[in-house]
Order: sequence, then structure tokens, then C-alpha cells
Amino acid sequence: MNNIEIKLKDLVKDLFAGEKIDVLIGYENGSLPLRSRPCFVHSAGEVDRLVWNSYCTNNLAVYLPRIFQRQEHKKEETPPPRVGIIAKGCDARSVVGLLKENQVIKENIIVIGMPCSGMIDPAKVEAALDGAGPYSCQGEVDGSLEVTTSSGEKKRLKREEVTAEACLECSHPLAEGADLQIEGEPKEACDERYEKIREFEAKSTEERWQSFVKEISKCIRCYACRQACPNCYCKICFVDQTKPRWIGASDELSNVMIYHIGRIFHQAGRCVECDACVHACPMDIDLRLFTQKLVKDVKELFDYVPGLSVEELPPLWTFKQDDSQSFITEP
Amino acid sequence: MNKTVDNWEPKIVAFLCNWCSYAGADLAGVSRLQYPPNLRVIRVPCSGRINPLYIVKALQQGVDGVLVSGCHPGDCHYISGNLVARRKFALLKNFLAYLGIEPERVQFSWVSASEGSRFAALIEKVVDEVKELGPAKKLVKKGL
Amino acid sequence: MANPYFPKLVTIEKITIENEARDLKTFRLAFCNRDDKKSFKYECGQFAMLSVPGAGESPIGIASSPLDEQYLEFTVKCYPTGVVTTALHNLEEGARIGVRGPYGNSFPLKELERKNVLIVGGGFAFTTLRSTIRYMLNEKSRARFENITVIYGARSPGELIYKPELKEWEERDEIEMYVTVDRGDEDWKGREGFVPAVLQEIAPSSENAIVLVCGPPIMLKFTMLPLLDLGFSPDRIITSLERRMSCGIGKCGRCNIGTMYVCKDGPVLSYKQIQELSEEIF
Amino acid sequence: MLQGLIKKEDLKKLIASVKKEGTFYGLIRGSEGLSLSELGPDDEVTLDYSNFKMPPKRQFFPFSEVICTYEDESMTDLPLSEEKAVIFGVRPCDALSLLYLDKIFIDEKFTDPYYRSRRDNSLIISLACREPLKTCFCTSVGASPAGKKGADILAFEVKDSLLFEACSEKGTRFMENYPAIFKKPGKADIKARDEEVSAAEKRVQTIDLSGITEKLQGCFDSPLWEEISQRCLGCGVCTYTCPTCHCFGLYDEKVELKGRRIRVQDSCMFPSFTLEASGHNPRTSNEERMRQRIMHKFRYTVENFEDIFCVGCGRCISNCPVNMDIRETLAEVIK
Repeated sequence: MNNIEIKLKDLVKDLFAGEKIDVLIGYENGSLPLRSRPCFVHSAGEVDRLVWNSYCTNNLAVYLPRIFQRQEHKKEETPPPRVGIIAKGCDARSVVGLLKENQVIKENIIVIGMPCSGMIDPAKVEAALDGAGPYSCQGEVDGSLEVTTSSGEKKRLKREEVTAEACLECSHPLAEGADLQIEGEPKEACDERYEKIREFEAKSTEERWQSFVKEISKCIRCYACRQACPNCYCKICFVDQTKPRWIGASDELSNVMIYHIGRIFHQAGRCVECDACVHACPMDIDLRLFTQKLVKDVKELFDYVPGLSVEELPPLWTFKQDDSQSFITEP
Repeated sequence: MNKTVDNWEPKIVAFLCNWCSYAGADLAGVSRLQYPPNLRVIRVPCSGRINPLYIVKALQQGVDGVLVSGCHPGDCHYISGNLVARRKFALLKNFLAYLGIEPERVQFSWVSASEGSRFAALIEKVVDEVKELGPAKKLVKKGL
Repeated sequence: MANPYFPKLVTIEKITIENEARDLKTFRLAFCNRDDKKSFKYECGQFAMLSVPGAGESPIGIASSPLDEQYLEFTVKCYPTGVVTTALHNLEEGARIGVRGPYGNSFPLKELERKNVLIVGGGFAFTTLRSTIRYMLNEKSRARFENITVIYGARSPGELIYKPELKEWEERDEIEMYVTVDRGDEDWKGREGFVPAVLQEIAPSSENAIVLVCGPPIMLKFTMLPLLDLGFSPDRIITSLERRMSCGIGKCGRCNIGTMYVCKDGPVLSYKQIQELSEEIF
Repeated sequence: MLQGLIKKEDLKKLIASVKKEGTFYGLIRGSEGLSLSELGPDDEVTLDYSNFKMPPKRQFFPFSEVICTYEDESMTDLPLSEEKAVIFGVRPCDALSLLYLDKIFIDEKFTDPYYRSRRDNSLIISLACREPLKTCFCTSVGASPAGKKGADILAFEVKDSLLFEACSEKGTRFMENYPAIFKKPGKADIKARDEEVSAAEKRVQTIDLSGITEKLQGCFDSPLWEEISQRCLGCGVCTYTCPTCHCFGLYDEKVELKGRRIRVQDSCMFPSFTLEASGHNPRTSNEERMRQRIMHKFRYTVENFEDIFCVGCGRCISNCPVNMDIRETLAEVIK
């Protein structure tokens, strides 16, 4: 057990002992190699389930609106729970977004910031193993990950090569503004970003369209990207509306494209680049290529970075007199 | 691109705000200014009323171009509707172009109630540009 | 291979607006093809899929009686979020739509023979009950049933459906009618009160009797206890369920409750069967 | 039982011969990973895989399928597919899933003609498993790495050859059609196959599912469902990648006056699945939907069809964004 994990458990035990929280959202060991998964801890006795390692990819903030909405389904009235949540830099920024949009009760949450050193992307590992999931994992040795394939072959993968894209490009590894902080050494913030976006922008219109078609053609409309996103808390998503019915139900390409355009555009000024959608996608669609474009534009056009301040107005709720209007058609 | 298609005329949906651009279009008509007849006008209360999905949905239904026009900045009937919309439009314009949809397919402009001739010139320009592109194929729902 | 999803073409012959809110209409349909008419044999309590091209399909209970040989009737409520119901309501007489069915089981009319029949209905869930009443009152079949008692309630006088028929039935001797509204208006001279309360007040005898009860879930919930109190055993309380459906033929999985599919094993179920289901129904 | 040996490199000959009458589907590894695709004689057939992402139900029950079209006020139903197809490389667990789907789509009273015609026109050659995945549990639910159920022919990899074994009349007829391609296998080949099979079988992890249906009967109102479903995000990955999930919806899509009615796969994990036009929804919570999915597969289908509608392929486990593991869920129920 690593040092951070011990500190975390002690802290959470204290929170339960002091009756500060009713439930803690954290990570536990998953049932597959390289997977830690969200878990809900309800008492000090269960705290030992918690883990902190390089596989905690899920954005836990997605559960916050639900945990408060859940109450509404219950028959007897109970007060909203007090929730502790373990947060990497990205999770904490999502929490800020949810607070800003009044989706969670501020007084009822305690954010525990983790010193995140970047997570491993199981999809990258799978790709490195020719498409098959690893059969077991022996852990990290000297900056490399040791795994065994289902045919029994042992392989070493460089940590950097299998680190999630979002983590490599992470600008805020530390959960700044968290209520409690677990000390440790987070990964360094990355300033060199959007290289892939710039590359894509430089391509011809036709090339870009072909890439968009190629990515979206993979979609099976399972809505995992939507469900995994902390920002997608709408009670009725536009794709499920019947009047008007924005898009048809079939997997005809234009339907699927409009779903993705609608969803991604709805994240403008809100997306924290956590890649929860990317990791959730079973078909490995490169959603980051599209979500990040909006993040970049919002930064460049409106000088706004989501998830850093609860008070600052979101960019699309406001305006400046001198906002760029170079896109306006002049006859 | 498919530049010369026999007898093809583009279909363009124009979302015009009630207070300025729609009145501007009206003025162009009343003043008997000539402009191409390719528009299908949808009057909206304010350019701030435009949901990006209106634009995308119009493209899916097979229009060759979309034009959104509202009051000039500072002239909005609702004070700031067009200014808030301007941010949304800037992002949308960039985003659709980024995905590979020709930028000329989706255009935004400001036309006031007194600018009949600006309206006519704007339509002339938009129709010309869309004609140059040829019929829309991207994002269009597959034929039945 | 016959395509079970393919609807038969019908023409809307007549549209009757049933209520004040104008969101309940009865559609009288006629098959465009003679063979289709012949093959569409239905019983009281069954439903069919109505389809409006471009909008989709909806399962709707059949409101006419199998003895109404000239036509087929459905009463449809238009919901603000209902795609098909809205499309249907926007149509005019003469329009063509599709019908697929009939589907599901029916009210156990055989078992009702030589018995007293109590019918309890609320709101517009009265449609398949109306089918049953029409059937029982028909001169060809009336002799097979003993006393027929009907308790029917709606929110307000304007929301009562099949008004001309209600009036006609009230004037007949072979059926006992109790029509009630939750709240009356100045012109309302009839009964006021919720269906369960009226039921308790009238207290029809459960001897040699079976009850058919249809209504919104909340009404059903509060009607069961008084019925049991009156001595109706759960197997003699017959009701009809509603679920979202797509296929109507037990494949699409939407209406699945336990091992049952409402579309083919229902929609008509006894209260006894409902109690045996694990999922809460109302 | 007819057996025949074919050199791996001779698969191309087989594909070329099949192509004369129909389509040959097999696995190829392209830029987008492994997928079941139409093959030509020049394509390199992939044999070294554990399983592929989308289950073979997609061949028979595509995500969306037009069932009729209309114009003005007339409707036309669509002609059935007459494409003859050979599907090679399906794993035995997935082959078994097709028998379950048959029970849904083909019955005495109503048969789905689109599904049926594709099934009738296809021949399934499954390929026995050698490298079960961490997520596989087929032997616990009635399937096995060399199971024959649902296959017309079962193929085994034996060194540089494939050993074909006919498991149905259709399969026998197919093999008899190509006498030049298949050779008689030797004793050593059979022995090698048997060793492979038992090794693979041993490698599949097992879970104890005895009495699962009875247990499920008793735990409808158990607090367990809330506990398990807390983590679930409510997406459709598990149902869409499941080889036996078959729920669907019928929708209309319209452009101007023309339109089509489409059968589209749907998922019981979505709230809209049971949402009625009135706004009433009998299953509003994640918890109820999760319970429905598990109950449907492990209890209702057992009572209706005497089969657990799960073949242990593990797709719902490996693809789940939050690592919901159906094996653990079932273990909780049994506990």
C-alpha cells in the first residue's frame, strides 16, 4: 500500500468518525487488471476498500448530481446526504462546474484533493497488446508497466506510452481549491497543448471531414460518452426529446453526427478535458479531437478556462462589447 | 467541388430576427430591391433565440446553406441578446468548419431595419458563395 | 413470409371530439382492403397498433364492439410529448393511417356469462370497457349476462367521454348506470365524488359477480381495497394494463414485466395475477 | 460426423469458392481493430484473436433496419435479404447466442422475417477458443471453448491447419460441396485438437451459478439492487455489445413526404425505454433498470425458454466504463 493511500484512508476514517460525511465516493480495486473503479463507502468500516493508484481514470464528479437527484426517487423524505469525494485535478474542476451550475449542494460536499501523477489508459495498453486486454498486471517497475497477455506472454510497456492523453496534457493535476488536500507530488502541469488540434486545423476541409466521418462511423449510440460526463446531467437529453424530435433513432450517419455535435457543443466553456467520454467509449472514438477544439477556442476567444472558479461567469452566459466578430459576413 | 450542376438552385434557410433583419428584408422587398429568390425565411424573436441545433438540423434536412442575421451589436431589442449569441455563433462557426463543413454553408450577419440594400447585397453574396460550393452533401440525411 | 410489422391501410371515416379539453378524439376507421377487414377479428379488451406514417406507432385499445361490423373505433388522447398521438390528432377525416393487430388477450366474456357484471371505469381508460358494454348490450348477446352495473367517473363533466351513449344507456332498463365527476359545474346535476367513494356508496353485491375495472393507476390503486371489501376475490377483479410497446407481438421487450409480456400475455389481467407479479404495478 | 482438414493458407481457396454463391464473412484486423467483414480471396484472415468487439447478432439483427417505406399515403414492405452468407470465425459462445435469439425472433405465431431470412441464408463456422480472456466465463453458463451449439461447422486450429467438423446437416452439406479442399485428418491431428480443447477449457474462469434463477425469484425487493446499481452510469454498452440482448423499438424517419419505418435496437438501461407518452414511467431508477436486465437474462428467460440468456462472452465486463462485472453481481445475488 502506498503512502498516499494510507493518508487517504486515515483522512476518510476521520471524516466518518467526526460524522462529517454520510458517503464517500472513491476508488476500489476493479475486477480486471489495470482497472480501479468508482465505489461508494458508507462507513469507517468500509474505508479499507479504498485504493489510490495509476488506474483511477473515472471522473467521480459524474455521481454528484445523481446522488442528490436520487433522493427524489425515494418514497420517504430524507435530508440530502453529505458527500465526500476523492478528486484528481480534473474531478475537482468538474465539481466547480457543477457548483457553478447549481447541480450540487455546496454545504453538503467535501472535496478531497489528490496529488495526481497521471493515469494509465487501458485502451493504450490494449492497443499495445494487439487489441486484447491484459490477463494480469504485475505492477510498475522502473517507469514501466509489466503485464501478461492471455497467451501467457510477458510484456513491458513504458509508463509514458500508456499514460492517458488527458493526463499527458493535463494543465491542473492538483485539485486546487479542494476542501482537504492529500499531500504528495503531483505530476507537472503541461503547458504545451493543442498540438493535435493545430495539426488537425491545418488539414484541408475535405481531410477533416473524412476524419470526422471515420470517427463517428464507429459510434454505436450507446451514449456512454454522455453518461460518463459530469456535465451531462440534463434530465432529458436533446436526443431523447420527442417534441421536437431532433434526430432519428437509427444509426444513419447524420443522426449520429448531430448527436455528437450537439453533445460536444453543449460542453463549450464547460469541458474540463478529463476525457471521461473518451475512456467510456467502447468503440475508441477519438472524441478528444473534437472536445478539445472547443476548449481551445473558448480559451483563445474569451480567455476562459472552465472549472477554476465558482464565481466567474461561464463564457456563454455573458459577453464583452469587443468580442471578436471577424466571422460575421459583410456583404 | 461540384461547381456546375444544371439548373440547380441552392436552398438557403435564413433565420432573421424579428426586430431588425426581418424588417430589413421587408424593406428590401418594399423598396423593390432585386435579390436572389433562394431564401426560406424563418422569423425568430432575436438572434439570441437561435439554438445551434436549428442550424445543424436544417443542414441535415438538406438545405444548402444557413444564414442567421440579427440586429447590429448595441441595437438588440432585448439589449444584449445578439451579444450573447455572438459568442455562441463564433464557436459554432469555427466548430462546424473544423469538422469539415464548408464555412460558407453557415453564415452569420447583422442587418438593421433600415438596411434594405445591405440585406439584398448580403443575400446576393451568400447565394453566390453557396452556389460556388454546389449542393450540400455533408451532414445531409441519406436519401430514402 | 408475412411481415408482422406491416400495417394494414385504413381510412379515417369520422372523427368525434369527446371532451371539452379537445384532447380526446374517437377515430372511426374503415379498412381500405376488403380482405384486411375480414381478417381483423377482435374481441373486447384487445388493442391494436395505430400508425401514422412519419410519426410512428402507438398501442391503443379498441373502443368499438366486435359486433359493430361496419367500423372500427379507437379513442385516443393527445399528449404534449406524444409523437403519434399528436400526429393522429392533427389528421382530418379522409386521411389514411395504418392499423396492425388485433393484439393481446381479451376480457373473459365467456366467464361473465350468467353472472352479474360490474364495470368500473375512470377517465379515458373507459374505451375497452365501452367496447365491452356495447357488446353485452347488443340484442344478440344481452341475454347471456345477468345484471350489468356501470360506475364511470371523470374529472369534470366536460371530460366524460361517449356522452350521447352514456345518456342512452342511462335511459335503458337493462343496465344500471352511475356516472360521477370529481367536481361538477353549475350545469351538472349528477353525482359528484371519486370513483372509489361512489363504489363504496353504491356497494354493489359481489354475489355471482365479476368486476372489470380500468382507469389511471392512482384510481386502480384506491379501487382495489373497496372491491375486496365488497367481497370480490382477486381472481374476480379484472383489469387492463398499459405499458410502452413497440412491436405488440412479444419481441421488443418494452412491456416485459416478469415472465410476462403485456402485449401478448395481457393487457387483461386479474388482480390475482397482478399481485403475483413482483414489480409494483399501481 | 464429417471431419476435414484444411491448410490455413488454403482458406483462400475456400473463400474463392464460396464467393461464387455468396458472401464470406471473417475477421480482419484493419486500422480500426478487429471486425467481422466481408472477405475476398486476397484478404488475410485473422485467426489470432480472443474475440471481437461487436457480437455476431449484428449480422442478423442490425442496429437499425428498414422494415417498410412509405410515400404519400401508401406503404411498401421491404424485400428480404437473399444474400447467402458464410460467417467464419464466430466464437462458440457467440454461436450459442444465435440459438437464443432464434427463440425470440422465430416463433410459431410471429416471426421476424428479416432476422429469419438472414438466419436461413447463413452458415456459421465457429472457431474453437484457444486463449480465453480474463473476462470469459462461458463454461459457467452452458457454453464452452469448443461448444457446438449454434454452429453448422466447428473449426479448430491444429498447427498450420484448420480441422473442420460438421455439427449440422447444413454444415455437412457444405463440406461435401468442396471435397477437393478438405483432407481427412490423421489421428495426431485429432489428438492435438483434444489437447488444445481441454487446455482452453481449463483456462476459463468459472463462477458458481447453481440456483441463480431460484435466488432471483426471492430477491426482487432486495436492497442489493440499489447497492449494485450505484456505480452504473446508465449507458447502453452492456446491452449493445451483448450477443443475446435483443430489445428494440420501431421508429419512423421522414424526409419531406417520404419515410421509412425502422426497427432500431434499444436498451432496457435507458429511462426512455419504458417511458410512456403520458409521462408515466414504470421504471424510473437505475436500480430498477439494472434489476430488469439481470432478471430478464437469468430468470425470466429461464422460466419462458429454459435458457439463461447469457453465453459468458464477457463483453459487458470488458467494455463497461465503470467495470461493472456481471459475475460479481450474480455472486452477490447468490450470496
